[in-house]
Amino acid sequence: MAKGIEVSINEKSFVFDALKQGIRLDGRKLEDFRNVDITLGDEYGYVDVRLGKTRVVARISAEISTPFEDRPFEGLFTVSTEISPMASAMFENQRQSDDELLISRAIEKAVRRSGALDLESLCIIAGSKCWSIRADVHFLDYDGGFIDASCIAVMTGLQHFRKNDITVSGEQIVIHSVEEREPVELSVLHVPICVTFAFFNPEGVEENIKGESNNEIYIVDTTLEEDLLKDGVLTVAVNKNREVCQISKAGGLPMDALTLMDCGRKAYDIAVELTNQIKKLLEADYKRRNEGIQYKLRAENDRITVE
Amino acid sequence: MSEQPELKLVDFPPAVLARISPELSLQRHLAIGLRPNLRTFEEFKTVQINDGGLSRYSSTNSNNESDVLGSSILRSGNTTVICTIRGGIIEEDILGENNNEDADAVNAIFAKDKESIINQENLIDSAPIYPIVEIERGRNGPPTDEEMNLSQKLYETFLHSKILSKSSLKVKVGLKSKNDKNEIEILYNDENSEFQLGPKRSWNYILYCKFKIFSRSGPLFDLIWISLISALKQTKLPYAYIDENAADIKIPIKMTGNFGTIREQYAITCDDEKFNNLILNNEEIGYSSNFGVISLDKNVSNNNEEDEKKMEIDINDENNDSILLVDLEGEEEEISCKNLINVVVDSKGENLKSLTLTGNIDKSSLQKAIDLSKKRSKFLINQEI
Amino acid sequence: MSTLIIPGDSIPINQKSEQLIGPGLHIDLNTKEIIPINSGLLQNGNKSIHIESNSKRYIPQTNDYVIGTVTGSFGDIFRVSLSNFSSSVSLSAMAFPNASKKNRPNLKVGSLIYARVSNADPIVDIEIECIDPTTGKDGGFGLLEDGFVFDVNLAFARNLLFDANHPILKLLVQKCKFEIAIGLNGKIWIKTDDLKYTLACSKSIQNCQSVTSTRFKEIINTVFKELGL
Amino acid sequence: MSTLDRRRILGPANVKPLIFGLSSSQSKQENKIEEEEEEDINSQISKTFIKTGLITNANGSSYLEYNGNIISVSIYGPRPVRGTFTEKTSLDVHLDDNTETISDLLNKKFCNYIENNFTTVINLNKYPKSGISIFINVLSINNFQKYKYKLLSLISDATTIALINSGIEIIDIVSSTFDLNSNTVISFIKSNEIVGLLSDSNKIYKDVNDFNKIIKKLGNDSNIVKNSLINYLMSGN
Amino acid sequence: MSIQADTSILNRVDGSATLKSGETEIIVSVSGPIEAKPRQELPTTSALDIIIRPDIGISTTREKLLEDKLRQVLTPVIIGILYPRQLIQITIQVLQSGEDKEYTSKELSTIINATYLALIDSNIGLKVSFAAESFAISTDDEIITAPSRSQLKSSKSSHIVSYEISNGKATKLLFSDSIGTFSENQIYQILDLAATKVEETHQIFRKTIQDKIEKDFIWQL
Repeated sequence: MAKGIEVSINEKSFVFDALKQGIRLDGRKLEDFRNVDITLGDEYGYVDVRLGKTRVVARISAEISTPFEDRPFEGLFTVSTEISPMASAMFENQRQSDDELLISRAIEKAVRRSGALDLESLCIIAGSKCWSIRADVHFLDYDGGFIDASCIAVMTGLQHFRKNDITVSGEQIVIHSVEEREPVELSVLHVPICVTFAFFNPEGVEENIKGESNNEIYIVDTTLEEDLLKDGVLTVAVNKNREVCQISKAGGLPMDALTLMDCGRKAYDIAVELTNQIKKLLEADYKRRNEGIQYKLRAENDRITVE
Repeated sequence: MSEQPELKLVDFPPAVLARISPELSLQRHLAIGLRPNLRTFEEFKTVQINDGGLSRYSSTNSNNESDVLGSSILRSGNTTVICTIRGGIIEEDILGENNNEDADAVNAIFAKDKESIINQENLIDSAPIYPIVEIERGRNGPPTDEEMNLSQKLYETFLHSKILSKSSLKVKVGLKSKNDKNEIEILYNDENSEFQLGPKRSWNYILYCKFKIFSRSGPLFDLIWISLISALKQTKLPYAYIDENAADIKIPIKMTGNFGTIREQYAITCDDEKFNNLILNNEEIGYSSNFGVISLDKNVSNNNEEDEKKMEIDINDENNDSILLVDLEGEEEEISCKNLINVVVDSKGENLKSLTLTGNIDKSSLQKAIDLSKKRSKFLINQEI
Repeated sequence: MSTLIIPGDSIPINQKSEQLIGPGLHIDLNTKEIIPINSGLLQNGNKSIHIESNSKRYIPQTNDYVIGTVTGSFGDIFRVSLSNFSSSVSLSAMAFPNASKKNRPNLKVGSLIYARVSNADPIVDIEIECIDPTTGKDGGFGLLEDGFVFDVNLAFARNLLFDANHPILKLLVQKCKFEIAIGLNGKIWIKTDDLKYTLACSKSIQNCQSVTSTRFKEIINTVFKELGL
Repeated sequence: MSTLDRRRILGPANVKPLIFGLSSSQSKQENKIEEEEEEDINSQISKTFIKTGLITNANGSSYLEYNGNIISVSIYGPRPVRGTFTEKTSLDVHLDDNTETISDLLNKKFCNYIENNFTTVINLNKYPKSGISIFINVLSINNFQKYKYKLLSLISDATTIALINSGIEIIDIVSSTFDLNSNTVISFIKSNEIVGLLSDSNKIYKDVNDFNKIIKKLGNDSNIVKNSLINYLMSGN
Repeated sequence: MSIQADTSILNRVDGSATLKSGETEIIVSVSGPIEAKPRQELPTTSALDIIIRPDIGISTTREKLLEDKLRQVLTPVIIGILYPRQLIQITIQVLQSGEDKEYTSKELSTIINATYLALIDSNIGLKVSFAAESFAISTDDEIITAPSRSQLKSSKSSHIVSYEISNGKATKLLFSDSIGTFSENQIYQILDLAATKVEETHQIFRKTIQDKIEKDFIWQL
């Protein structure tokens, strides 16, 4: 699979033996999601997510553009997920590998097609002017979990981002600078969170299909080492309203349906926890910024009073 | 085996040596005060340029259906550069800062907070051109790195030179309508001041330039820059008009519970005959020159002792064993010269527009290079190409 | 005494005595000057001078002990990867003790081997061998079975290999019995009787890279405790 | 956004191309004169300007100018082809239209025509494991709608000269001629052997004789073209 | 102006560094020497693969030209003959460009500096140290060192200068690029000023490298 990375027989059997005993190399339990460390930038829509050693930065930006002809009432939303060799030399520049394709599809499905961003709210003048929102995901360091990390980064970024306020007058648009008017947030309808599971079959494929033992193992949020050895993968995107936004298991090890249901429930628990973490973080950031503004306004401009 | 293998000296003809050891070949040439292309160290290649007759406005062009607005064909040595300028029209976003009624009303509220823009020389008023450079090399495929870098360097240098102002590219839109006698006529603003088209819309020309290069023999930026300037000087912008019947239509639409109107996209037609010259900011126009700085390999020159005297005449610099080569050409010079200077000097020779120094360039070489570029810029201006 | 040296700095060369020039120093082909090409600590001894620096990418040098993974075989040659994304090196099937046309070593793709770099000229294919050239015996080289392999920084690996009385190894011996192979390519193989102990040992070694030697004991104890040992 | 081209500077989106209004009466008159001239092959030849070997990094090249049409053809090869072994030379033709008037479809058609013309003429067996590339650059076109096949005949002639300039062995000179009324281009070798023919006439011919007449006329013209090409080449230019 | 630098921040590559210099923030990774693809391989020296990615949007010819300029800086500095037929892959991610798309001087100077630190971190052989600085000339002919986004926007010209650094002193010019409208004298002034400015910057980097080495060999203490 990953070109250039060699996994020895020794490592493989060691990892499998450990999993059978319920041990993971980084000391986690099988169902543990790694700690997520989210940092917000000074700039709106700049989010730095660390998931263990994995690191992803998302930048949200907005510009005024023309809507698609067949969708005059909707703004544009693009997610760009190009992986450079910075994350690992296994990724080639500007040549999308299968892994990369899978990652960008999963993010596309979870974030864009689930309607997390209200596109109609981005319309300015029907058919001629709209906001075009762009999420650039930069993959800096790879230790598995790119789908989950970038989903967190994009969704946090969308909620954190503020676009310039505008005034529409007839056919003209006045864009107000940040100093002039408080920028406005995007209308985010719900927050899908991706959770990826990996399946292992220490007994061999035959045992998996014919046997009765059901000895397959599933683990949450794999590291790269685990990722290279997995036999199957499942990604679930779910929001805290218990709505599943996508569920994809592209081939791989056949799994018991009940196990998949179990994964769904696990994903929900993790999603709730992460949603709350993001919410708290955004609230703290809002508070910090507002304190700054109040101070600034009081000092410089006494004509505006702040509630 | 007792016999010692004998070492034999092999002689290579100059053309072969140039390929297998370009550095040595160049040093041998320089040691006798000559360059492989037979020019002296500080001699520029001559440049011949004409409008090529590719533009619809060219007097020598029998083809007036072409959509080329300006062109030039340049020959320098074996190299040919063909430059064609084309246009497009884009509707300008009228943002609040523009002066007109609607915006004024909005702006009035915020006017106090707005810092006024004093500087007219701002980059924001400079218009870009969009270049595509194609160097014929007998292969098909996506643009090479050199083509991409040349395009981008040209784009940046042009934009920052402020040779073309955005205001020069404004389309003064006329209106085509039937007059009282039921004849079709086109009204333009400058002829009939009464006429005014919906104040809310405004259009600009966009200029594209395409370069086709044959027989590349050295760095190309200088040549494409000269051919661009020459082509722009020839460039004319047509008058343009809107058909009255199509003016300001709004089409109501309804979709999934939304109501709204979509603005008609006007079809703008260019006048077949009437045109204006493209106005350039002549004082900003400059010309580009390139130099290589190379140090003489003393081992090579010592081998040719009989030529020593000749060399001393050519290199009259006091201390220096590094020499300035003007207008690099040929594989030997391009491979061997690691220290490069590229200068664009404006027409008066007062200011520089662009300067790129690669490698260890000493001040005296730089001074000399800038001096030579100024002289050359003046020369090219006087040549009125 | 060691001082920080970075590229561009002058090197205090002892003109009187002959010194061997070691890693991190390079003789400029044009100026014939000895220049530092890496950042690190200058080790200026009587007989040799070099810069001690750390890195992650292994560049093979003759006589280095390395751990590699077999990636394929072509005829009598095995291809072995010493580090991810680096050019693979060759291991002849004949470079084993008692090897003959009939007695080929049993190596599969993914097998782990401990070997010595026998030829490291960067212009040709780099070769390794699983034989001690002085004795013709295995000398500890060969197939590494079971156990676990993990990566450490190159400077740390050098330190572990060359110091037989390394405090970390001494501390680990007190915890359990283990077999260890240390490759200068930053790979360490370790094997104990129990999976948990193997994991604990490898974690201990990895974690000790980023602490002062005074804390080795504390780190090792924590790791073993976390695994319930 | 698949339309994005990160290798070229394309400028803003939403730009409309320039569309010029109808031609004025003046140019129509000129066209008439042209049409008359179109009948007279000798006067055409006298107005044609040819030069060879201008492009130094190609193995052969030609430059042809006639009545507002400017064509440059460069030949690269025979040069080694990587990978598969081929017994014969592979020939490929590329047409780059600097005027942006030739549609992609016609571009392909033109390339095919030239390729077919010259595969029959070039001694392909002489250069195994090699490839010859013909790069055609159309720099200026006069009244493409009406004279598109005239342009093709000029391209064909320019290619012949470029090939001769490159020293690649060819069986005979290909000379091409054009008939306006039937909108036909025919390429001949030897005495009146047809190697290529393209006709886009709207007319329906009453009988075969009609078409035979055209072939005969173009055949005669082509001999004149051929002779003048030979004359040019003999003049040592 | 504030400079924050850090090295060895990424796990999967051989060398890495972040550099925040005023409004501009860059992260650089270096992998190498690694196996080159056959089309990249050079017989006697190492191939340099340079990738620059913008903070917003996909990379275009703008980044391509920046890559070319960086290559001009690095080619004479990296001792390629140590790694024949190998590849050195340098990936640069702009996190915050700190300037409008029409300008590149701030990005390029920060990229050069961050790449220096990443190369040091990767232990790839360098002939000499180097550093870069950006400048602008304001409309009233004042030379501004490390201009802000708005200063750059209202400037007449923008410049970037990079020097080789030996024993803490700027010695030879490596690369310089200027664009806009400026006089011959101003360029000499900037070249002189740049020499002192890059020496100041280098002092900070020396400290960064010192910290790195201490961290690398912490287990010796």
